[in-house]
Formats: sequence, structure tokens, C-alpha cells
Amino acid sequence: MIVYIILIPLVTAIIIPLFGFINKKLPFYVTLLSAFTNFILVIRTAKKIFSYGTERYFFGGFEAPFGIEYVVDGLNSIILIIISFMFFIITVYSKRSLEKEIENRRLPLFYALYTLFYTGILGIVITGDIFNLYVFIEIASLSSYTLIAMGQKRNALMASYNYLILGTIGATFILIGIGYLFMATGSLNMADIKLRIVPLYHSKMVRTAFAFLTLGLMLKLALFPLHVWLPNAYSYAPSAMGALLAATGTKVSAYALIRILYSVFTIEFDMKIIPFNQIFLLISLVAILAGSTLALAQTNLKKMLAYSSIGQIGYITLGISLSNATSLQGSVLHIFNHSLMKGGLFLIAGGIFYKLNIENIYDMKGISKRMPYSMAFFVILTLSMIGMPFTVGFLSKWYLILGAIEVGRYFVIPIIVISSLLSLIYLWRLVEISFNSDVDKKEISEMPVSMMVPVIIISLLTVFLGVFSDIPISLSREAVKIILGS
Amino acid sequence: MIIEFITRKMIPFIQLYALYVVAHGDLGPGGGFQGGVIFGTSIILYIIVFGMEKGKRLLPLKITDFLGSLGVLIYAGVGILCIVFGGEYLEYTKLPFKNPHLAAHLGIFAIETGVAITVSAVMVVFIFDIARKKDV
Amino acid sequence: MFDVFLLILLIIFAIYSVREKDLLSSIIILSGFSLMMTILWTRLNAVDVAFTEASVGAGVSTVIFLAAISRTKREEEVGQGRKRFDFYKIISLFIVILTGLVLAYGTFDMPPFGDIEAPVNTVLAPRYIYGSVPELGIKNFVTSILASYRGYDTLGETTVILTAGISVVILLRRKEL
Amino acid sequence: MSDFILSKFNYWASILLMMIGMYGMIAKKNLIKKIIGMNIFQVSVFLFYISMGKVKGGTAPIFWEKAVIYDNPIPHVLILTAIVVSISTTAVALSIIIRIYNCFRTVEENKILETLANDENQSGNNQ
Amino acid sequence: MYEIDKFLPLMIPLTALLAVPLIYFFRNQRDIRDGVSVLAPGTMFALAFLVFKNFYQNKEPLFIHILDITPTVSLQFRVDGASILFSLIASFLWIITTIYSRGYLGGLREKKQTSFYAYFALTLFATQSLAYSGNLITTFIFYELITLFTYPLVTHKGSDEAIKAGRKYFAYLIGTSLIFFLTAIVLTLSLKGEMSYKETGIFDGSESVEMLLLIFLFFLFGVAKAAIMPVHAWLPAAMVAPTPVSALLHAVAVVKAGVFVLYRVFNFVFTPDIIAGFNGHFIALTFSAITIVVASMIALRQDNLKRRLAYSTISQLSYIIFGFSLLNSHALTGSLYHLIMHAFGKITLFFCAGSIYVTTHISEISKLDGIGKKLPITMFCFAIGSLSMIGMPLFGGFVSKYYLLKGIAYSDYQLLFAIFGISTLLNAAYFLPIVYAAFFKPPKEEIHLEAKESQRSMEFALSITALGTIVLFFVHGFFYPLIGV
Repeated sequence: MIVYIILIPLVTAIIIPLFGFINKKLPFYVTLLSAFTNFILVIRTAKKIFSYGTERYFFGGFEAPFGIEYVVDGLNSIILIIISFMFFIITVYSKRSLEKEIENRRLPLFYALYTLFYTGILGIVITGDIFNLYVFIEIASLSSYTLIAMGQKRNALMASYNYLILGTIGATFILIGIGYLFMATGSLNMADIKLRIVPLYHSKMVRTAFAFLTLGLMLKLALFPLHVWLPNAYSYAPSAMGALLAATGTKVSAYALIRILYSVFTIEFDMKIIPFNQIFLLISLVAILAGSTLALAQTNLKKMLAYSSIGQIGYITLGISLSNATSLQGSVLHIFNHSLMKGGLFLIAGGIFYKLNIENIYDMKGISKRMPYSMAFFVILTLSMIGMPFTVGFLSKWYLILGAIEVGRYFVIPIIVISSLLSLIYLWRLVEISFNSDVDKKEISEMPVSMMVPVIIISLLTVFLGVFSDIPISLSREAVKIILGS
Repeated sequence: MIIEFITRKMIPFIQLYALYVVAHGDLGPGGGFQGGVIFGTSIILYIIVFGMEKGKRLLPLKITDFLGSLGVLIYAGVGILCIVFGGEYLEYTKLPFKNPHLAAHLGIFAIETGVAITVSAVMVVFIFDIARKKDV
Repeated sequence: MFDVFLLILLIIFAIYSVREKDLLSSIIILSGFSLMMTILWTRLNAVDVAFTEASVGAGVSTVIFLAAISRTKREEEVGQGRKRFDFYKIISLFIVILTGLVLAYGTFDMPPFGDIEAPVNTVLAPRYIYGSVPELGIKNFVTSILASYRGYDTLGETTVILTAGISVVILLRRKEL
Repeated sequence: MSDFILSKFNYWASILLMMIGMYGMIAKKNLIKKIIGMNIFQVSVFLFYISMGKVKGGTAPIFWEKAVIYDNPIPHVLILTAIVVSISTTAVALSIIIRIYNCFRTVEENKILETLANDENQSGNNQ
Repeated sequence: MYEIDKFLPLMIPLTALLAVPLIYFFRNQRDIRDGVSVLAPGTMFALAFLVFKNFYQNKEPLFIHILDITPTVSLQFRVDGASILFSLIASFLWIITTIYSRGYLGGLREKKQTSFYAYFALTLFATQSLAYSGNLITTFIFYELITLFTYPLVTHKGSDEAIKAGRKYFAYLIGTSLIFFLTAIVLTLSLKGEMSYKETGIFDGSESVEMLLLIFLFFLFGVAKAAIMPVHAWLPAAMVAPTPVSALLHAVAVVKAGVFVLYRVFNFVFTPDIIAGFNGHFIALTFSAITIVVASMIALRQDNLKRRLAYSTISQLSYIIFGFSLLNSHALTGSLYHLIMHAFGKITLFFCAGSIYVTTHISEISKLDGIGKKLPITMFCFAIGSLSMIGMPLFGGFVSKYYLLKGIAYSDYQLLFAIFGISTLLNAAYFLPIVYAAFFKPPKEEIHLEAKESQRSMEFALSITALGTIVLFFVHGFFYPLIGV
């Protein structure tokens, strides 16, 4: 019953405020419980999917395209797995850091919104109906606006407002695109549209719809020229929320983009009818370089991580734009990996802020004396970010490079290498500074266990999946099968 | 003075109309959302005329917050009921009534009520919290 | 013809409410805009939507707008030292016009206004129109779709409202203001 | 020709409205003005949807014995949802604006940005 | 039996890896900790010897497939003569170095000794794995790991200067390997679809000459650990590290790892014939020759003893590359011999430098006058080491140089004898004056010794290695089956 994947968090989100009336601490445990239940449910569903194939659910018993349909297939089950996992992990982490950053009487409502955000992104991933997609995008966006505005500094408010403006423009573009598409095909169900769109390849309506849908999603995805909202939003939000956004927000948009490109429109439409891939490839490469370069210019740790996310999003779109099986596998893998790695890095940044109240990199001299374990895991995740073999980061980059070679775009390789170097530089900066011991020896002050454990789990997973890599690779292969419809 | 009198007399009718709109969503124009907004508007009107304090006494904030959640809960709950009675989510016709049409009517009425409760509560919250000058 | 007149009026109102420096009057104009939109939609037989827009667009949103400006500034300040050639404005104008052109480009393949043969009216609509009464016994098709066929969307919609409510509470209900 | 224009006029008008609203959203520096623009933008999108649902000689989509053709109810439903979304966004945006006003004592974007820049400098000096 | 064969080589790096938690666990009992870090290399040496025995019985190389990272990228070991040779040397010298560093660190009362030993063990793990790695990607992984694990050792002091040097170290090694080495690997894979070493070479000469040349150059300069001239600057920078690190890692493990990778590239990725086909060896010869001469000249002008040794290391490494690129069997034998001989000689010299520093806090050559009276054993061993470096008969250095000269004679570049002449003279010019000054010049100012107690272990260690250089001259035949070409 895949409908429960949404219902559990939704109902949790609704009843959390009621628990809040009873006790201010209770909502956290309720959230944790539902997150865990949901994770288990997702895992079981995914198991079923991978053995028995795609599963569909018709709401109200009205068969598609007349009713709203939920589809879980190889592609979105992998996304579901990573999202629910990261949500669970970050919820474990969130207790202490939120108790520090948010005053306690506001925690119940905060957790309610937090779970609503989760509901929204799950809905985006799981739905098979294009208007339903819009509704859930709005749920996720609205809650994230507020959650970002809950940040401590007053920059948070402005960041949230800018995100709101741009996000609303993006969502409205998506709505317009849906309108044109609906007008051209008369249907709202993705699979149905895909069937009906074939004779309409040359219709101007369809092309406009395509333009607006992709544009709106790129805004949500913060692809390079449209990234302006992302860095502030990520760095001024409460630490846990920033981590959650970095781990899931853009990934979900990337997934939605893949869905739109390959399951609503068809691959030959993207490739042959319109010169989409060339443009998209160009944008992605620019994004990769620009993101890494801008990250180099930052002194605030969280901001640096946020800018590096912009570069990493470039990788994901790069794989999409090369659009052969290998590169798409690289893309899906990178969605998975980057969610893991960047989530972990943000958690560590949040931990440093929690213990020492510093965000600026150059104030972190000799921090490896004070938080040795955190820095050790930071190094591990850094290696994964630059694509060191034995870490998951390697897999995605490797597949992207192979994909680029497959279609003979050799110039992609140096760009990937250069950006890896840049990311090495801007991440290693911190490691180096933290090794510097020209400061008076301080006692160890690590972050509390409930914040440490998630970091440990993520880092170990980064290495484990990098070594025993057949798990992510087989999952992503299933996903690519779905994308290319074979 | 006069305004207060008129409002006092008017508000019940507005609320009655709101209920009508909610109830007759399946026959004529209107439905839970519109009804909810109108109901909320009646309270907003009350607040505008008699001031925030009286308004709060009429409808404490805790209640509105609670109602806001309750409405959605009703909606989701009806859906789950449909599953319990062997249908898909929100498949009203499977509800245990003597004929599917009646089931559909009642189910839809239930969710419309849910929508109406949430909407009216949230509308009131909007006014309470956005229009409130000082903390009350 | 009346529709055309109404549309032109709408455009004028929109331009005014964007250009007007006094926020209060621009909000009033906005609510007039939505009222006219309501009329237009009634003429297009979208009674439910018109109803909603009347109560929300002209009603609630106006009230909260007014409340908001009563708590903030009322005038939009004319940017001091405004250059005659404002680069930012030019850029945004360019973007907007580009968007409009793309949208207009899309309209050329559209079926003419009110065409019964348009896919919109042939693919899904009949099933709803002719299925609603026998299947569910609901006379108002909008309600039947809203609550039953696409009931799940409505659940999402209600959730959105709840989200907004929680957001407003968590943002504004605090001592330090 | 004229009927061609008429046949598309609703769409074009709505597109024009969208452009106006979007311009207000992007170009205006006043935060509340941006939200007003947002409202216009979204409402004009709704108009676009409603127009596509109109059928010549159709009656309102409510069962009626004498009716021959009904207008298309689907866009109406979609727009009902979208209206709700738009009012919710407006409310959230306005509450954020109020918070911003309480922190910065202004709702003009460029002034706020100046203030933030000053904050940055001070923090930079402190380090 | 055969299973054991497969299992033994894996044990060797694993032993080093197992040593790490033990070292960390006994961080408070200093003696047990040091015991562990003597025991571990001892075990590894024994294991390596067993592997050698098996290899001696059945001559053919042994392939061990560990796991697949992706369908094309797999982790793979290959046990053959060269790898056993390398692993034997590395594990043996680690024993000595541990004994030495016990004295050294004790003498300087270093902090953070535990982490020092731990990273040491990690580095040795990576080095051993690299010695046995059987395809390009495995080599690459452990190549990078070596850099990572040595970084904390280089920045051991944690001072700003050390951090800066560490940055240079890191930038050179990781930068080149990511830009050139990895690209070369990817190109190889995309051309041939496989990466595992073969006697017949991965390339079969059917590829375009330009492509081959490009890949060859990428390999040559991508492996910056071999310190060929444009990419050598990291090695002097790394001398801020404590002397045991410079001794074992920057005279043996790290740099020899680089050279070892080049050996694989020259003979198992390409083959001599193919390299000759696109004149790659000519470029390699030119660069290595230049490096030999220029590095020696720079060494001449260094006053800091460790820096002088570093530059001499650079030039000596190029001997080995030089030998590879002569493309005949004699030169190859010479190179592999030089791998051993230089290791012993140079580690002796570094040990001496270290013990001088510990006991007298002198690191400049100009202050060494008359130190021979104070530290007779040390300076005597220093003399032995230098003579071996120069290539005197009765010293190990002679053997390798002999084979290299033979290689030149069999190649068609006879005029390269000149290079050898010059460089040998230069070696003599920058080593012998030190020895002379140490024994026969009167001391400028009074030198007073300290840290007597730590002197024992250091002198023990360095005399063993010095002895080694002499012994190797007589028993070099013992290694012939490993080098056997």
C-alpha cells in the first residue's frame, strides 16, 4: 500500500501540534517514530518493486488518467530510499541543535512544518499526476520558506523572502507549463501525456510547455544562473533544516526534472526535436565551474558548502544532458551520493556551530584538537566529494566520465577534473586550518552523541557503499532502465 | 453603535449561509472552501467591529489552532475509513451506507466539512496574527 | 465584446496597481481587479471559481494586505537618486518581455477560444460530465471532480492551507515584536 | 483576421497580465509591491486556465436537464486548488514581510541590503 | 597450498593495518606501542619472505582478484619479482626506522608520538598494497592513499611553516595525479577497456602514435612521486618533516613508490618496443638526464644537510627512470638494483643527519667541521653511505651503476656515459667535503652533545643500514631471481 508512504508523515504532521499541547518535548519523538516507520516502509516497498516491478495506486479507485495515480518504480524508489533515510538521520540529529537554535515553545509547530516539508517532497517523488506534482511542490516550498525564516540571524528572513519570490515564480512557471501541456494533450496523467504527446512533437504549445516546465524546475533546482536564492537559504536556515534542504530539496527537484524530461516528454523529443541537450550541457558545465569557483571565494563554512552544492547540481544535470545510459546512471548515483555527502558535511558544520559558535573558516584554527572525530569524518566526506576511489563520490564521477567518453565529448573530462581539484582546494582549506596547532591547546569538546551518531553513520556509509558498490550501482541501473523505458 | 447592532444581527445569517454553502456544494455552486471562507469572514467582521479582544473571547486562539488541524484530520480520516471499508483511499462509494450515491454524498459532505473547518480556522488565524498590533 | 472591454479594463487596473506608489490605493485597486476578474469568470460560467475569488481575492486577501500595511509602511518610497536609465529595470523588463513572447509563441497552435473539439474538452471532460451523476449522484461536476475524482488534490490543497496557518502562527505569534 | 484575434484574445490578454504581474514581482523594490505583483501574476494564470475551459454555447458545469453542452469543469477544479495556494503564499509572504519590517524598520529591498552589508562589515572587523 | 599462496600477499598490508588500532590502544604504554611497531614490520618481512619462497618455487606471477568497485574498475593484486623486492625492502627498513625513531623522538621529547607511529603504519600499509597492486586503478588508489597518510607526518610540527610545506606537498602530489595520472588511466581504459598489468603490455601498438605519446607523457609527469624535474619541488619542501619520516618515506617508501609505478608503466602498460615505436623513451631520457645533472648542481649549493640529501635523492631517482628508458634488460636490472642500493645508502645518510640534529641541534653543513671526533660512528657511517652513493666498488651503489653503464653500452646512446661521469663527479663533490670537514677540520665553535641515551638506538640503526650497503655488494646475486630479466 504505497499510499501510506505519504499518509504516515501527513497525519503525523497534522497531529504533532496536538501533541505539542500536551508536552513540548513530545513532538520530536513522534516525528522520529514516524520517520523511522516511513523509512522501514519505503525499504519494504523498494524491495517489492525491485522484485515485482512497478507498482501503481489509483486514488478513489478511479483508474488513470481520470483519477490521480501514484507510481513507484525503479527510478523513484531509489530517491525515496535516500530521502527517507536522510530525513530519519537528520531528525535524530535535529533534537539538540534545534533545542539550541529555536525556543522550545515553538518546537511543536516547527516539527509540524518540518514533517509537512517531508510530506511535500515525498509527494513530489511518488506522484504520477502532473498537477498533483504542482500541489506537492507548493506544500514543500511553503513549509521550507517558513523553516528557513526560523533561522537565528536576521539575514534568514531576507533569504527566505528571496527564496519565496523566486520559488513562487518557478512554481507559477510550472503551473503555466502544465496549463499549456494540458491544453495540448488534454490529460494530466504523466504516462498518459507521454502517449498522447508523440504526434504533437511539432506543436508550439508543447514546446512552450517544455520550456516553462524545465525553466520552473531549474529555478527550484538552483541551476547556475538561477541559483541566487540557494546560498543564503541554506546557510542562514537552522542547521538541521539547512542540512535537510541540502540533502533532499534540490535532489527532489532534480528527480522531478528527470521525470519531466523522460516520463512526460520523450527522449527523442529532448534529443532530436529541440536542441535541448546542447544548451543543457553548456549550462551544466558552466554551473560546475562557477559553483566550485564561487565556493572558493567563501569564508563562511555553510555558505561554502552551499556554493559547492551549486557545482554538484551541475554534475547531476551534466549526466542528464549527456543522456546516455551510463551518464544517466551517473546522474542518479550522484543524486544519491551528493545527498549523503553534502548532508553529512552540513551536519558537521552545524555541529561545529553548535559547540563553538563559529561559522567563519578562518576562526577554526586548530579545531581538530577540539573536535578530532568530527574533523576525521569531515576528511572522509571531503575525499568522497572529490571522488576518491573507495568512496561513493568516485562512482558517480566515474560513470559521468565514462558516459562522456561514450558520446565522444572528451572535453567534459578536464572540466570534471578541474572542478574536483577546486573542490579539493576549498574543502582542504578547512582541514589544513584545523590541523594548524599554533593555538593554545584546548580540551576536547565534541558534539553530543545524538548529533555525532548520524555523522558517523553517514561517513561510514559513504565508504561502505563505495567499497561494496554493487548496491548503489544495481539500484541506479534499475532506475536507468525506467528512465530509458527499456 | 448602529454598526455594532447590525453586525450582531447579521453575523448569524452569514454563518447560516456559510453552512448552506457547505452543505449544498454538491447541488449548486459552492463547497467547503467557499463556505469556510464565508464563515471565517463572519468572524473577521466581528473582529473588525468589536475589536481583537472580544474576538479572542469569542474564539480563543488555542481553539482555532486546534480546529485548523482537526479539519485536515477529518479529511484524511475519511480517506482512511474508505480503506478500512475495503476501498481505495477516498473511495466514498465503498462506505457502508445503503447505496453508493448516499455514501458518496455523505463522504463528500464529511470532507467538505473538514475543509470548511480548516479554512475558516486558518482565515481567522490570518487575521488574528497579521492584524494584531501588539502581542495579546 | 463586453469580455474584451473587461479584459482591457483588467489590464489597465493591473498596470495601475503595480505603478501606484501609495500601497493602500494599489491594494484597493487590486481588490477591484479581482472583483472584475470575478465578473469575467462568471461570464465564462466558472461559477465556483468566481465565488471563491470573490470571497478570497476580493475579501480575505485584501483584508490581510491592509492588515499587513497597517503594521508596516504605507508608501512605496521612490528610490532616492533614481537614475533615468535604470539598468535593473531594463533587465527585468527584457526578461518579462521574453517570457511573454515565448508564451505568445505558444498560443499560435492553440485551438480557437471555446472550441469544443479541443483536446481539453474531448479527453477527460466527458467522462466526468457524463459519469458524475450516474456514478456519484453529484449534480455539480466541479464538486464531484474536486471531492471525488481528484479528491486527493483537494487534500493537498487543504494541507497547503494548514501549512500557511502554521507558518503564520510560528512566524508572528511571539512576544518580541 | 479579427475573429482570429478574438479567438485568441483571452489568452493574449492573460499573457499580458502575466507580464505585468511578473514585472511587478521582479522589478519593484518594495517587498509588499512584489507580493501585489505576485497576486496579479497568479490570477492571470488562473484566467488563462479558465479561458481554456470555456466551450461555445456551453452552460455552467452543473447538471441541468435542458443543458446541451457543458463547459469544461476540469480547469475550474484545478484553479480552485491554485487559488488556495496563492492565498496561502500571500499570507506567508506577508507575515515574513512583517517580521522583516520589525527587524529592519523598512520594506525597501535596497535599504535592507545596505543594512545587511553593514552587518557583514562590522562582523568582519570584529574578527 | 595454492590458497595459502593467494592469502599470504594479502596478509602483508593487513598486518600494517592491524598494527594501527594496536598502536592507538597502547598509546599510554610507550614500550608496548613501540614493540608493536617493531613486531608488525617484522611479521610483514617474514610474510614477504614466505611469498618470495613460493615465488621462487613456481616462477610465474600470481594474480589475486579482491573485489569489483564498478564492472570495469576492480581491485586486483599481482605478485611478481619486483613487487616482492619492493615489499621486502620497505618492511625491512621499517623495522630499522622504528628502532631509530624511538631514539629520535625520545631525544627530542616529541609530542604526538602515537599518531606519528599510527600514520607511519598506515603509510606502510598503502605502500605495501601499492607494491602488490595488479592494475592501474588499484595502483592509483594506494598512490593517493600514501599522499593522504603522509600529509599528517609532513605537517607533524603543526607550525605555520610546516602547514605551508604540507600545502605544497599536497598540491603537487594530488594535483598532478588527479590531472595527469587519472586522465591517463581513463584514456587507457577508454581505448583498451582494461587496466590490469600484462607482460605483453596493455597497448599493442595498434593505437595512434600521438595518443600513445600523450598517455605516456601523462604517466611520466602524473607520477610526481618519482620527482622528475618539473614536478620535483615537493620533495625538498617535505623535509620539514621529522627525520625518520624523511628517511623512510622520502628516501624509500614514497619516492620509490613513484618509481615503482613508472616501472609498471614502462614494462607492463607499455612495452619497450612500443615505447621505442613512438620515441617516448627519448623524451624520458632527456628529462631524466637533465634532472640527474641539474639536481646534483642544486644539491651542491644547499647548506641545509637534509635539503642537500633531498636534492641528491631527486637526482638518484632519475638514475632509475633513466635506466627504465634505456629500454634494455641490463639497464632495467641496474634500475631495480638501484632501487635497493639507493634505499640503503640514502636512509643511512638521513639517519646520520637526524642523529646529528638530535645530539647537537646542527642542521647546517657549514657547522659540521670537526664533528667526526664527537660522533665517530655516525660520521663513519655517513662516509660509507656517501661512498655507496658515489658508486665506489665494495659498496652497493657500485652494482647498480655497473649495470646501468652496461645498459648504456648496449643502447645506442653511448654519449650518455658523459652524463654519468659528470653526475658521479658531482656526487663526490657534494658528499666528500662533508666527510672531510667532519674528520679533518678543526671545529669552529665548541660542540656539546646531549640526549646521550637516545644515541644508542640511533647509532645501532644507522650502523645496520651502513653495514647493509656493504653486504649488499657481495650478496646482490641473492636478488637476481627477483629482478631476473
